[in-house]
Amino acid sequence: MKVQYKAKRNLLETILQVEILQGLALTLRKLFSRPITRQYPDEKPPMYAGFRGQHALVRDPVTNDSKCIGCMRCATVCPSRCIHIKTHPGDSGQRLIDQYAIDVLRCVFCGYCVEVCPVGAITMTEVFEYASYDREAIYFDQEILLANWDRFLEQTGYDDTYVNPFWRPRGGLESRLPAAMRRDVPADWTIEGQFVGTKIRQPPACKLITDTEAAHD
Amino acid sequence: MGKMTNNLVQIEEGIKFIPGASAFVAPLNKLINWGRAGSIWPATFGLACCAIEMMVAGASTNDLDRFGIIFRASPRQADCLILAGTITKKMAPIVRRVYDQMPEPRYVIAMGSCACTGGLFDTYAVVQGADEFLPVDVYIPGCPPRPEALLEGIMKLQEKIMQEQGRWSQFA
Amino acid sequence: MTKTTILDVQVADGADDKYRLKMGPQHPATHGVLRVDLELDGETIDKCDPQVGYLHRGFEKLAEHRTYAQNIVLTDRLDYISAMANNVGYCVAVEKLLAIEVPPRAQFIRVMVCEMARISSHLLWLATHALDIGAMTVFLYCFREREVLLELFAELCGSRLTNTYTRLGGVRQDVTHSIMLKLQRFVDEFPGHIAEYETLIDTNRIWLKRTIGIGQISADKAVDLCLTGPSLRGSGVAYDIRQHIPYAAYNQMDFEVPVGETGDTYARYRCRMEEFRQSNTILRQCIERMPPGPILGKDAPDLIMPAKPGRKLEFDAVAGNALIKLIDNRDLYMAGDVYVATEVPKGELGFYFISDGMGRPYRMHIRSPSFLHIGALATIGQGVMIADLIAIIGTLDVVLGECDR
Amino acid sequence: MEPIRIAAQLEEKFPDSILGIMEHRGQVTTSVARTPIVEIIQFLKTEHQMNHLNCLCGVDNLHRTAHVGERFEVIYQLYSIENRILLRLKAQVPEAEPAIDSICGLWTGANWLERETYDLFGIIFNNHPNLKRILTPDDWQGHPLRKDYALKGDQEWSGFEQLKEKAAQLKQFEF
Repeated sequence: MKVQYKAKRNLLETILQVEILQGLALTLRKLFSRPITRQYPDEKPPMYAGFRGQHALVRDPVTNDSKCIGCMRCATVCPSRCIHIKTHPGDSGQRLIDQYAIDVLRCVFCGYCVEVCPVGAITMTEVFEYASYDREAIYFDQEILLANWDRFLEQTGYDDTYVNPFWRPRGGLESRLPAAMRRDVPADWTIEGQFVGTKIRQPPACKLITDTEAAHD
Repeated sequence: MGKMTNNLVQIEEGIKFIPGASAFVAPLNKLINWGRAGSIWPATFGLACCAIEMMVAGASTNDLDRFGIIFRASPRQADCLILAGTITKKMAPIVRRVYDQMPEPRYVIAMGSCACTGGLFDTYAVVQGADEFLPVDVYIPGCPPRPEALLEGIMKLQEKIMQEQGRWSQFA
Repeated sequence: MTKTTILDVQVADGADDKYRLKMGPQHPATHGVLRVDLELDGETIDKCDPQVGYLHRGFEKLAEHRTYAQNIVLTDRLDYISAMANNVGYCVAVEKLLAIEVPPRAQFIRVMVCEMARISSHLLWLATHALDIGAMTVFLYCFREREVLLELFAELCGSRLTNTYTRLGGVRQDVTHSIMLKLQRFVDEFPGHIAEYETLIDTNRIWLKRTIGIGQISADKAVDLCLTGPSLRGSGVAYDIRQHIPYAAYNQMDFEVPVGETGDTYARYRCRMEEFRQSNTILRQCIERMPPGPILGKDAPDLIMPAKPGRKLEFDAVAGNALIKLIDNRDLYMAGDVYVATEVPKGELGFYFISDGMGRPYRMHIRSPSFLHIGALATIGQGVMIADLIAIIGTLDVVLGECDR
Repeated sequence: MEPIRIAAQLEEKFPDSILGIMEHRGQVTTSVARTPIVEIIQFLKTEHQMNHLNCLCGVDNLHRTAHVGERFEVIYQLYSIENRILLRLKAQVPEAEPAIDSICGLWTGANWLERETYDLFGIIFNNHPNLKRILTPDDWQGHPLRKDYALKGDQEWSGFEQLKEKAAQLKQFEF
């Protein structure tokens, strides 16, 4: 396909500077449309379920501790090698966690750790505002990670069965999911009904539509 | 005179307003800090991926001009260096030179994992953290951080500037 | 000759009366950390010598130390303006190497995100190119539309810029109804926005003066310089990998490849503007014809490779971190090499893999379009005026992350 | 024409220099000796319209098991835009004398690709107009993509050492 060019200006258009007037008319029109700027500190951006933000360790309501079983899958899959886990063998052969730390400043927020966790112990919350004055403050150990989770629940009001729907892939094969995230798929399961499930939170009502309305006014 | 002081209206801690005279009374420290925090001029210095989010922060949706932040192309006119992206060893001397060209007082924001620690790139060519050769004031995590996270980091920097004591450039 | 050491000032031994100018790396118009050493005769460029490597991060070396799945994360940071297209390009290449099937729905989703990435990349190109030439308004308008696409990416995969969306054998997440609705809305409105940009610059006499006849490359010369993508097509060579060697579901899409004639900056600009429209058509077709079905193939490898059934991971506790011993087993995959190219917004992004059977690539070479485009700048930039060099750099559409790797 | 038949034709034309023809996943690789590489590529470019140089890169075969041939290889990916054919050439480059003829005369674009290969592998391209380092600084030690080069590098680059020294000095003045 040959690229089409617009016709050359004729003499009248050249003298009257028609194309510049057209451009100015366009920008003048925009003067009366709604601004699309978000007043950030007062107005938060729309967040979607599954945003890859601050890390948190899910607090198990039964044991009041992390659900982590020390399988090292997250530390292994991490492309930037920022998860540091130390374990020791327990009495009945299970691994007990001595240390679970994430060097968040090295993390690249790919979400692989959450994706491979077989028990849904680690998650990524929708928090992204945690800039700091020193490097050490953004080195999350187990306490901070659990506290992140508590704070996130407090802010959003989800209950502790929250499993971020993003980490449960939509439309994927159920058998490929970690056991804690599987559920029985009804026969009439469709793409539309993908968030249905007892442990799965409904995604929050989308806000972007109104924003784009403002954008395209 | 004494009557006058009674009429001052305190609008913030240490800053008072004289009604009817459109004048403020404040410690010089506070005033300078207030001026500085309200007009951070970062140098346009995009390094890698984070620079794109920095541009987004400066564009229509998150208008950085609201904070009095105007990108300056010359480091001589800037007082804040946003390290947006991976700093490689080849680039590090140039980053330092840009920093050295900036007038005092100057601030450094390390934006994103790569600038903070080297991030994913633990290789032969990448500096493992901008603080190896620069004094960094604010670290912003994220890869890249959302534009709003950059704004939050800048607000953190503003808070830090407001806390400063006696940093009055070469006149002090 | 000039001698430059890193920390000292440069010393010229002024044997001739050439003016030497080092443009960059800290320069707003060089799109990143590109440095161009210029030798000027008045305002005309006698010699143009681009210097790259200021963003060389060791991608290819690092890729040899990470598994195939982990390297998807690396590809995001290649051309960070269109990370989705890189993801797709990488996965298409690895799937060819490891012979993994991809279900049709995933193929369609890949085409969809590729075209979204193309639009967002071209929008950024148009914004910065216009800003370089002096049109500020287009910058603000382009970022307005780009934001819609980035938020769609965020809704789709959780991250705006570095998506890590595709997986070997499919994609990570299925598209939801809400994403489709928003995309439909975007597709409906976008032609109107293209018309807006064109009203502003297409016939503007300043724009025409700064683009027509600038940086002219003939078709033979463009092939000789190994240009690809819109930069090549602006010169009249209809080489588009989406039609030549279709990948994903491009063979089921109905679209045309815009080709310019004159090979100057304006022709390349027109090519990209037409590509906006074509991408929009492809997006519309994707929305209309998205097939149902799974998004991940049955034999797709797990994130933690190797994923042969019945195989347990072995750990080696070195400093608290786990190492997979199994990755170094050499019977995982077939040894061999493949080269697969995909059409990313900048041009031809090729991945050349050598596998020797391990879970990691033995060698991964990235053929990035920007590297060759900047290399071509030495030839194109010769004899032009210094102000036009900015227009040429802009229109070649280079990204330094991809160039230096 | 099929790529495999082009490779066969190459073998007829250059019987001594074609070391082997392989096919993997439908892509044909021809292993060639390094001496007549310019003639071979010239032949492909003129006779078979292989006018597009897709990529040119090096490989270090040091750790590769079951590999016969020299330590280094230079890979040429040629593509014919008219005929839509991809062909790959592998030129053997010995470790003792890592040098091969440059193809800058055939494609101007090959200039930078060869510089990159020189930079990362230390393979010297004869008759190259401007063979110097491109991605790493000029005074960098070693060639990073060789397999005996550590991921973190063998030694710190001198320029960065200087910079850290300078930064440490200036830090005393809170500068």
